[in-house]
Amino acid sequence: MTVTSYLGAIGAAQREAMEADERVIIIGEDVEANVYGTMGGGKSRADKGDFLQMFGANRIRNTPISEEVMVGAAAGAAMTGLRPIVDLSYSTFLYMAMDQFINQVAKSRYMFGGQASLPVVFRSAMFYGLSTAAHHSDRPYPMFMNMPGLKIMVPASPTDAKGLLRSAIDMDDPVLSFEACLLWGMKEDIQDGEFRIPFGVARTVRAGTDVTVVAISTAVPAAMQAAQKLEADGISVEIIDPRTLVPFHSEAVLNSVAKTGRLVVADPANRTCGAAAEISAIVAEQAFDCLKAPIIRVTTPDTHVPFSPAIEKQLYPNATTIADAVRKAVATKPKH
Amino acid sequence: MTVTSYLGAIGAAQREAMEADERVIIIGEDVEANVYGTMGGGKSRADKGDFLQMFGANRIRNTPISEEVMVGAAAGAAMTGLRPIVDLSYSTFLYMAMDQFINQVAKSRYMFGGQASLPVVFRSAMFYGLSTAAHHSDRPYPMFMNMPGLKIMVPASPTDAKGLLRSAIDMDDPVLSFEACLLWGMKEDIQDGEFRIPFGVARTVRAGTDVTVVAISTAVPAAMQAAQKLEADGISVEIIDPRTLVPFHSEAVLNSVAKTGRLVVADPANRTCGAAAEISAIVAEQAFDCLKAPIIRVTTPDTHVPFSPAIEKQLYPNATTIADAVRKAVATKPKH
Amino acid sequence: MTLANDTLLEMQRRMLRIRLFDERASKMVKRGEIPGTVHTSIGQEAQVVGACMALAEGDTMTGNHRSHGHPIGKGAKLGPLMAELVGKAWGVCGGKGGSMHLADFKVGSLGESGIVGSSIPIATGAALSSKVLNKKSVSLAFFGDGAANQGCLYEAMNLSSVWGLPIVFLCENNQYALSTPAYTVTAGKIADRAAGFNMPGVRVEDGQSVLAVYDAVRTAVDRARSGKGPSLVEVMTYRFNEHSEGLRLAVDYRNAAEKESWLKRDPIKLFRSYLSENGVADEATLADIESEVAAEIEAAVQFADESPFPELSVAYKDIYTEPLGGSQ
Amino acid sequence: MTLANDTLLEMQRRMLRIRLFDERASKMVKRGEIPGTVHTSIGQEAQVVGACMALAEGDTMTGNHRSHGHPIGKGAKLGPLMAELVGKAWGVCGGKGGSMHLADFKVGSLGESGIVGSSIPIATGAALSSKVLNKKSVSLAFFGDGAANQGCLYEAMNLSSVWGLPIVFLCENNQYALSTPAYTVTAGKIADRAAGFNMPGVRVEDGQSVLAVYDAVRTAVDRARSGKGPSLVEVMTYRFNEHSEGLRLAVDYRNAAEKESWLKRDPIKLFRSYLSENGVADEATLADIESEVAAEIEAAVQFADESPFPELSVAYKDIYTEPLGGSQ
Ligand SMILES: Cc1ncc(C[n+]2csc(CCOP(=O)(O)OP(=O)(O)O)c2C)c(N)n1
Ligand SMILES: Cc1ncc(C[n+]2csc(CCOP(=O)(O)OP(=O)(O)O)c2C)c(N)n1
Ligand SMILES: [Mg+2]
Ligand SMILES: [Mg+2]
Repeated sequence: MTVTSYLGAIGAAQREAMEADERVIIIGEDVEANVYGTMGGGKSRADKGDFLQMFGANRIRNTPISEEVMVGAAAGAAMTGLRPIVDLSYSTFLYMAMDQFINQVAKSRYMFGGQASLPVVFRSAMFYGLSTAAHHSDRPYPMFMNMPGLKIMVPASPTDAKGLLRSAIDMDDPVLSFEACLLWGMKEDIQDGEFRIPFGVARTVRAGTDVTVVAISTAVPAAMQAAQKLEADGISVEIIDPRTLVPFHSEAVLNSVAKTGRLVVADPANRTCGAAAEISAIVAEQAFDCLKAPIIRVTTPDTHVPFSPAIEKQLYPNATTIADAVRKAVATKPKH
Repeated sequence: MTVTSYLGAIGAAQREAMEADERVIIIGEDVEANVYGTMGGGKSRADKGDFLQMFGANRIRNTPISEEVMVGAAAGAAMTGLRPIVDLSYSTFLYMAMDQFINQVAKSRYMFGGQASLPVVFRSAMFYGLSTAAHHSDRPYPMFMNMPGLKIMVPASPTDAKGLLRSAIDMDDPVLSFEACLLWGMKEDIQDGEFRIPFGVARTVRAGTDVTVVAISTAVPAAMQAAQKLEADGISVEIIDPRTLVPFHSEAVLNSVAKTGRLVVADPANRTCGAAAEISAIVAEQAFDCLKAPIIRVTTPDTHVPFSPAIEKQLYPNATTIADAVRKAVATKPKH
Repeated sequence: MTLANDTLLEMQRRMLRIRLFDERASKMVKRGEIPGTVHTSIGQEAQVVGACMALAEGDTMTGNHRSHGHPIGKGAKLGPLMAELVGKAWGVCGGKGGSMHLADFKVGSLGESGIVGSSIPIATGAALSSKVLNKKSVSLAFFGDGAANQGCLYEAMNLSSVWGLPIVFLCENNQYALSTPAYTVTAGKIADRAAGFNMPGVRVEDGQSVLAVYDAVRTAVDRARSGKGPSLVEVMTYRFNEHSEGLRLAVDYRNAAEKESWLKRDPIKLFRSYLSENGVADEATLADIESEVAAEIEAAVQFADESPFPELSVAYKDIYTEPLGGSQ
Repeated sequence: MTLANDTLLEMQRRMLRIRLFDERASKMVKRGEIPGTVHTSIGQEAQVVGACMALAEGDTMTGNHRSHGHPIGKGAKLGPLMAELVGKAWGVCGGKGGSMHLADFKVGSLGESGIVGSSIPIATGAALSSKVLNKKSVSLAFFGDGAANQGCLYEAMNLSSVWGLPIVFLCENNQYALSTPAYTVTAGKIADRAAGFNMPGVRVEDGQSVLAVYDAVRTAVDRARSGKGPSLVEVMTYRFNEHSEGLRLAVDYRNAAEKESWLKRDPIKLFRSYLSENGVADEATLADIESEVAAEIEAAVQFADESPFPELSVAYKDIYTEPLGGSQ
């Protein structure tokens, strides 16, 4: 076990995958200079672990600022023998390439009757809570969840970041990895060497009996904080981190709700048609009989992200808003 | 009252708006030649009602195939005094301009503290059920619902098509109009002359007492058919057409569910994070106490649209699948 | 370039395949046998075949909504293409792509795109694979004059140029994008845009000559294969049919005189004359090819007829490598 | 072009405003007084001001993440800009835009864009308005060498060209996009790309000279205003600071010699010499301007200090013209 940061875990997964398979390449803006810190080791090019030094310019490809062709070319390369990892830096730049994501990346295998295989990973960082305003602060995974053909990971810990990313790189389906900047510095002891965490298997972050909290990305640590507070009040919270949104481990959620009868979904994305809406709908359809209280969504409201820290931070789900929702859920007396 | 088709209603709303306000212009691919039939009257340029004849090339602007700049330029034009209507033909071409929709159209008013006003309408046709396969068959409104700043209309009748579109053109907010090709030929008697239908006001298409069906776009006529069948079996269905998804008239749905206790949502979009998920989540949160049965979503499954008619048509919500869902909802015995 | 007689005859054969395939498809649309939208390459066969024949086995290409000619030009089997058009299980895409979205990976056809311009980045990616893996293969992107106004083309040209990718950008300038005359929406000459991206740009004025197209594309392909990077080739041509089969527009955007003058420049007739005048083939040989191709088309139709329709379960297949677990 | 002395002095004044504003912003970042990311235009003042001064009142423009210089160059008040940088209610965008997204519609600044390239279509739309409504105004799009590889630029150039829109595409070529040297990701010369879109393309080699920039842009603006359509102007310049304030990269991608040689070509010092050598202003006048601008900056900071922070309710305002009804 080694203490590793979320960012370090991403770097490690990429490095190990590149070492294991020559077909893995990285393309992205400013990847050579390791601007975002996931392209290798140290502070200087000479340091051990710098990707450009290790893998060379043929496999570490600095691109022009041309997201549309970056994404499409990665898809075309994946269809013809490479296994690209595309670093799109901020998740809000993905829209530039939306046509490629939807009409090419997501649909090609299907539309061509299985002829195309797309082993490609698109990584991007969700920069919310950092005063970067609406053009940079984004949590766009719900839009992509609405489009079949894409797998989606939202790791909330260093272990998950490393294990899921490695699975993603090894997989023959296109994967979008949404990494939360607010977690970049999070550290924990993680398993040494290569390991993989399967897609579609949720993690029970904390067992509990009174309320199920499904928490996504940064909402996971916030839910943990909330659960600790609530424990003091005698409320036992079970926290489930789905880890991947597509595929989504609905059984894990349904089983938990079967036990607790109450559900709060904490999701930093926008509210309308968000991941929380989907999870709520699954439960309202498939576990209705177990429900003792309304399903409460704790999401970012349907606003853009304002620049001023005076008004930004309150918008996202946090320990207080999650705890309030849990208290509300518990306060509801079951009708039956 | 005049018998008017859905397509004719769209044309009429555009014509009346252009006559009323010089600042209204139309830009789009092949609008000069009236390829999609909403740019005026007859079969030949000489016919009365041809938009190019009536309004001239300064206001009817044929564009290159460049969706990104079309959408962005319309936004910029709207910010500086015009009131453009952009005809994007098929809704699946919107992704080409996704960055402009999200980062410019939706966010500019907010990010610039209210300085920007964007009176602009983006029209597109959803071509599903017509064997045009995954690149042309689309129902993308849920993605746009996830992004605040855009208003969204999904008219299911000629009257609504005309009235909502006219409201959209008159409005100072950006509107996306998703028009269903399968409804193009639908005809009904509609009010003569100019009229407007407000956004955010649902239409109770049919009153009923046992089950509420919220139906979107083509699901409205399908739900009507289902309701007629079900009536014979003694099941009384209330059908609500939200008409606009943003704003969404949640009170109308909540009030109906308060009465019926049962909800089926029929939505031709993809399932995950679709409009149906949102509607289900609103009700599961705000009308939980009224619910006597699980909320059932009838949606297109999370597939792309296959070309072959042998396997396409079954995928969308239809009278049978809606009726089945209603029967299932009614069959559930309330626990309390 | 001097080509072997076999190659010349193969050109004629492939042009004929496209012509007869598309003529048949057009008829089938009229009879209601093909659902959806069909765009034919009739009139543009020289441009398609000249380009495809300049490619080698192992080379890759992408195309657009005018989708039949490209795979046929690259040597795809006709039966699975025809079966695809009618939405049958034996279709090259299992009935899930249809006329606008053919693909035949066996011959390097990586997919046609119903979204105008959208497959250009895909072709660029195939060229990237070739370069990174040192495959020596070349990639070619077919797109129309209309598509030449999509921004992704210029992103692709720039990227290919700075990375020295083995790719040819092949603009099929048939002078119209649906109802829109190219000159009304296209600033300057498309071929001239190459210079700004540091690559050769040529225009083949006689795009009805399969040899003229072949020569220009072959030069670009050779350049790409030898590691010298991308080129842009613009081919002037004309579609003989309406934008799509059965489409009827209120406005006649192409005048009769123009149409007539182009109809006279039928690429297949022109090349037939060339072949006989230059002693490449006598009348009997040419007639044989014609009847062989006609028979191939019949066989393709029969193949399509015999094919079953896909099972409904197929609609849920190939979204991912394997079915998703969970609720999906 | 010969300019009045007042105009020349105004140029120097505006360049100084940008310099001192950005120097102050840089300090404030270090002190933790400005949240988020700040990109300065220090070193590029001639390019910014030369372009802005070539525009007239009523003209419009859009910009990018390097966002302060443009509105300042166009004459925006400094107080609301500074208040915006610190996220205050009196900020020009009410505290909702911040450093990367300034806009001041009063002076025709329609908004800077944190998304590289994304505001180019907006500027194109403003030019369309001008044309359709016969406003005679000109629109200018500022973007970097990095942005010049975004496809939407070429869509915008093509559309403006065929529609004859009054727009100037102004590429600020500071030779780097973040850590990426332009020559490694840019095929050919950016200015040369104009020809393929049937418009003039010029490169201002001495982008540190405010007059050289002014001349080139003025020519383009006059052309646009007289109905002759768009132009592309590429200006060679250099940013003196790191890509963004506080950014520290593992790799030193710009070598010391290069940096030093550019630092010697400080546009403000150069123009100061020009002004005194050509007798436009004596030392006292120049010093006065300098202290006036310094005082303006102090006043701007004070304005920002005095401003309250926005109320939380502001986060929910201006998503639409009025609050949505329903559940939202
Ligand atoms: C992104 C996109 N925009 C618009 C369309 C609608 N459309 C289909 S084909 C076509 C014209 C294409 O013209 P061109 O590229 O010249 O090809 P051609 O049909 O002439 O072969 C248009 C506008 C589309 N399919 N995709
Ligand atoms: C679409 C998009 N891609 C990437 C980025 C990240 N990014 C911000 S500034 C920048 C470099 C821009 O370079 P250039 O256009 O030359 O402007 P400069 O910073 O040199 O003024 C990059 C890559 C972004 N903001 N938007
Ligand atoms: Mg064409
Ligand atoms: Mg730059």
